[in-house]
Amino acid sequence: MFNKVLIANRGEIAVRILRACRELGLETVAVYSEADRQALHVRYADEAYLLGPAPSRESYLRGDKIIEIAKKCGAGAIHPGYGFLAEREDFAEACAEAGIVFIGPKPSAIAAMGDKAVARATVAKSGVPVVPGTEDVGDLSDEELLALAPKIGFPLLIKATAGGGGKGMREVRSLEEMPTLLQSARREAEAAFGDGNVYLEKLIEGARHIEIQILADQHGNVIHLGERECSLQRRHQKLIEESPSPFIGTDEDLRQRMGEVAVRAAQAVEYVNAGTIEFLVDKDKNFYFLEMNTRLQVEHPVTEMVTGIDIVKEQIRIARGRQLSYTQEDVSFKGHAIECRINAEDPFNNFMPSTGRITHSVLPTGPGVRVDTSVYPGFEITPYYDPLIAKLIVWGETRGQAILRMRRALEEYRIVGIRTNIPFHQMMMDSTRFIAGQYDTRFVEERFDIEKAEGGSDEAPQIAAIMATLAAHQQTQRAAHVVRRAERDTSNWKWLGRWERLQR
Amino acid sequence: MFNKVLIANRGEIAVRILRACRELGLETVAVYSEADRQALHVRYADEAYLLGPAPSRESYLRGDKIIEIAKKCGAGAIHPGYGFLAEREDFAEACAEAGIVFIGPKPSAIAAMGDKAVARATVAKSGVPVVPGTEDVGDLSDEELLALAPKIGFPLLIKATAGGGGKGMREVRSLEEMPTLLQSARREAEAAFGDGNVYLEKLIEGARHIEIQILADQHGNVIHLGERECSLQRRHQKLIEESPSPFIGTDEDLRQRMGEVAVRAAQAVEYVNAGTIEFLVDKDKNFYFLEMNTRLQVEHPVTEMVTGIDIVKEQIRIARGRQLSYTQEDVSFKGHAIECRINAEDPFNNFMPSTGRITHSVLPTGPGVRVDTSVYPGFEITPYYDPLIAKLIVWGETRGQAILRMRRALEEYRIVGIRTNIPFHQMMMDSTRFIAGQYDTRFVEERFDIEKAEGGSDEAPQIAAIMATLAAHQQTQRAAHVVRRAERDTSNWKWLGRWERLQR
Amino acid sequence: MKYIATTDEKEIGIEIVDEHHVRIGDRLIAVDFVALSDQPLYSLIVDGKSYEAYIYPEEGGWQVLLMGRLYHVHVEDEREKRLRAAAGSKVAETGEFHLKAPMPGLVVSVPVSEGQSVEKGDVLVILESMKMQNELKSPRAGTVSRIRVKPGDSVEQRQTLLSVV
Amino acid sequence: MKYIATTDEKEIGIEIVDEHHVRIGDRLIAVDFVALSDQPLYSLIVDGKSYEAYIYPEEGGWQVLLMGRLYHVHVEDEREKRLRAAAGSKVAETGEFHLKAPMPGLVVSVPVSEGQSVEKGDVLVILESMKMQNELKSPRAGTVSRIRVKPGDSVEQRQTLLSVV
Repeated sequence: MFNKVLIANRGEIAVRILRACRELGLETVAVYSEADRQALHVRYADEAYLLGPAPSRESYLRGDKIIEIAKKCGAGAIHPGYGFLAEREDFAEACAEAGIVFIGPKPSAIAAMGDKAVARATVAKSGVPVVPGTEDVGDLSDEELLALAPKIGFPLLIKATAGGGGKGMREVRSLEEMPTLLQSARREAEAAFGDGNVYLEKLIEGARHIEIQILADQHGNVIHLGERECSLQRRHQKLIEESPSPFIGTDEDLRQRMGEVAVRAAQAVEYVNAGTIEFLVDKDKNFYFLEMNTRLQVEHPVTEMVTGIDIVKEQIRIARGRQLSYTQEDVSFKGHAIECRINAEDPFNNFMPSTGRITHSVLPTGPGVRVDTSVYPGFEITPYYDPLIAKLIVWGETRGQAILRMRRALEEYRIVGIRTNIPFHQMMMDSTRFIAGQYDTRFVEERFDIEKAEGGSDEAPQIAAIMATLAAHQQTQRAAHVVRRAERDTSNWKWLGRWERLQR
Repeated sequence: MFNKVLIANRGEIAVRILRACRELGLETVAVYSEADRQALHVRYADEAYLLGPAPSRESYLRGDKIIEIAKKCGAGAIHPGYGFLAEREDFAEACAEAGIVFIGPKPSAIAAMGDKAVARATVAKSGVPVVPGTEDVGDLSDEELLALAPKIGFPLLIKATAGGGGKGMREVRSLEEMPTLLQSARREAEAAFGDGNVYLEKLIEGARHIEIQILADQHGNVIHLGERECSLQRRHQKLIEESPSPFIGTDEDLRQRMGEVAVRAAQAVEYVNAGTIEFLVDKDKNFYFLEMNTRLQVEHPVTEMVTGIDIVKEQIRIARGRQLSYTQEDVSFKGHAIECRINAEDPFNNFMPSTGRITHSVLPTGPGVRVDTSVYPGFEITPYYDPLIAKLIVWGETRGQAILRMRRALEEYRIVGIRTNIPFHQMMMDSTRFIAGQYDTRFVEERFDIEKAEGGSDEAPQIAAIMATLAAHQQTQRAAHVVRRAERDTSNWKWLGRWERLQR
Repeated sequence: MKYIATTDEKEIGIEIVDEHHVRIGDRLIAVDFVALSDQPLYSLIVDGKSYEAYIYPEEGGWQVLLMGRLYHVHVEDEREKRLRAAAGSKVAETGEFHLKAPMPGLVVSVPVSEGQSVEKGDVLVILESMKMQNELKSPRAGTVSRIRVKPGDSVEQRQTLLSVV
Repeated sequence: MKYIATTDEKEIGIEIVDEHHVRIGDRLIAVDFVALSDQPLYSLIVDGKSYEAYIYPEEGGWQVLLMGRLYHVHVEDEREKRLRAAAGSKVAETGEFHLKAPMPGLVVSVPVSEGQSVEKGDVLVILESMKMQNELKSPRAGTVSRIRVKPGDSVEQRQTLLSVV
């Protein structure tokens, strides 16, 4: 039985896992790259070891080094979080060989589900419906894929077999554009997962992306914790998740059937620990297995909020060999939860990543609000890792209450020093289609225009004009006092910088 | 029906109420003193009006001015929060006369319960047990009190009839020391409530302070939301509250009886809105009515966490004339919640208040953690108001889980620029008596010594020595580089200040 | 001091009367404007209404992020406006455009070549940062000149990548 | 550089070897010590263990708030220690004590008079701040001198209220 856990990750998820360990009375070990010396996971852990330079390949993807550290410091288990090494069977295998518990499924289950093409074939055999696509097992060459594509029919999707999070994914409308897209998908997949292999899948239009959280212990018990609606995406990146799904709504029969199929899919690979079965659901409520994520999901908190179950603690208990704390009958749902992913990117500039030092921040707090974050004032956002800096999660008695609460939380949230997509989320919470629950996976790209979003106030432009004028006036006034005329020809930027320094 | 609410308060409770209004779709109006221009309640409200200079008497206690503002800006209701005008019947009366809804009980109920001596007499008549003391109604002079004291017996308590929060409270061990203590109690009561009247009550030793939250609508429905354990106090100021009470534990019969008596006490004054009945419970589980707080309590969140009921939203619904959203049967309890009051005071220096500018802060976040606060980096803590700057509330499936979670949350909490009592709470969470639930209202003063607290780590003194040495070394090194020798004779303080400025 | 603020192509005349008053048209308005925590984050109370915004300088004006919406405001005082009127033209739309890296990253590809004509919105450079590939587009039509980077290059924030004339 | 750190009356010899190493006794220890967010808040990783503390200068040393406990640490380098040893005495315990207001507030009462003898722990001044009455006590025995305030006075932080000789 282990009493010390190494967390092989960074960012908000490393902090999330640290908290679970600490609350279970376990000792914690952080690992970090040179860019993360001051990161919260390093600060909060009992022990912390340097992995190497900032790039992931030289740090957070160095499974060998991580296992070596675990052995040296006596950590009996490794939690991989999501991303990085979370779905690498070779890493899970190496942990087992080193006598370290991998907090996750067996290598064989990772392998079976990790190769998305193999996964489809496996679950299909147990009678789970799958989206039509390249069913064949194995690495397909560009030529093979180009030959198969017309049989599946366009539009279709190229997806990374090792993938997740939309990385290495491309939508193809015709055979002509396919070679170029194959190339870029492989390049992105290679960069993200160290594996450029891809497969094809029919694009189901107007589809909703709904997933089922499952938990499975080492004693053969498998339960599901209901669904999460994850259709709100941009460039195949989830942005907003909720539970329950407004599309499933009160259709308890559909919910139950999806849950049962999800449990069956997990059983097909003798799954152990927490996992997620992703489904595409079409307008007629047909649902298709998309893939299984054999790890903790970014969006797990919405399920925690409506079930009261701490998924990460349950993961650790499972890894310690315990029986599940809950039977399927114990699982009940209360209220509604929504998560907004707060990214360091500028929604007004094509969602361009934004880096820099966070100079100030005020978190939304109060009843029904949870923030999972790893940043704080003074922390530097670097270009090396993904742009997720916080998850804002709210709970409400009803979906309407949750939306109102999310609106007030977004309005309270302040981050200075970088740009974030908070305004995007604010517009989404004002959008009539979101409020009505009428959105599919293409909503953001096809129907949403940040320049023409609903809900802006009439008086705001005038208020903005007054504020800009007052700021301009202050700048002029102060500058006139403190800077000699001779220096007047420096740029606005420099001016402001100097003025700010004088203000301190 | 009102659609705009003026919040006649400041600090965390003003922010808490603002949030509830916003989540109900109501417009919000803040009022503020000159010291609070940058306070969060001013920033978050839709409208904000200046009341006057910093001292409460010239600002937050100016009921006349507040009503005038409400009328001018069209606020249909006023929420008083706690403290300030919350339990002033004349203010509630003035609101009614101005045609403004006072979100709280009727003036008659405030009057009946507000004068603590009258309250005791009133509830005693409906068969509610009270602590022996000065039962008589009316203002008693020092001479009368000194004559009555020996009949009640020592030790006894002097309490402010308009009181609450331990202000104007003094413990008396003998008749000799009583005149001096009467004087200081009256002075403090006068300063805090504008009313120097006091009464006497027998001191029940080894008592626990347990209170019942009630909700009552305008249609005669009264329910209770279970108990809060508030025995952990210092100088009669509550510091840690929890629900359920570890003393009541699984004694459902006692819980039910206290709940019923609380409902009866509320009904005795035809109570409407949220209120709290405070009881003293002795070692043999006899319980005595202590007083009724005819307002929202500081510690209401622990009840919200275990019942899932938003008390402030319910207050507003009641004030709008709605029926209670819940019957007594709907109220159920899940898990355990603990609140630590974070005060701007130095636990290592006799809990001396600490003022200054908060230069940095990192909040604890994540699952099961709620922070109700009104401060942020850059905000100035002034000496004008009470030292409560935040409430840290956690929920856990069990009391043990809640304590572990509170430990990790306290450990994560960082506030720089002022001193706080966070270390006190950390020691309390490590104290075996707290963990065992074996504490009464005198525990902190009589059995707890901050210099000899349990749970410190053995290696810590050496780590502290290393850190101080490294800090001293850095200071010397940097100073040597940047400051000329001639300036070397300035004090350490100035040195550090200068060095810090250079670091920016 | 009198200013002309332009936003959404509407001009508003705003006179700063004193520290606590502005005049718009013939309306004298009470304002209370403060910077919060020494940040480019401002609180404005105007006629009792409480607003908060991030205000950033940008080329030729200010960005104001208010209630989740971004406003571009051009502010000039009367003297500046008279000078500009006298010069008889708006700020020229032509001139060289320098594409600068909005963040540090790795150049993935440069799908244009020197001398090539581009339209507004054409992709000039693909830059990888934060594990995402970001398309940097041309803000206007023109001709590509002086490409200073090639695929595989690491670039710093604000480094000039190429120009459009 | 060699230092002697004293805490809880225990002396520890700590040698700063270089930026990333200290020596205690004959143990060479790897340390990584950084200030966080330019605050008096420090992270130390020592032998893989991660610690964080607030470090404040105080008269004659440093306060270190670490894991919820406050440590007073006196640090001196070897030269200082030799000088002090040569002078042949500890820092004198006598000398004038100036009672300073720990925060701004209102003087409620001054229960002592000039020339009066006081014991350690006797109340010298009652100061109201944050709605609480705070008793300011004498840190040692002595005689009250130069009372500079009277009940009703408003005082600033660090203002001297009276002295004890």
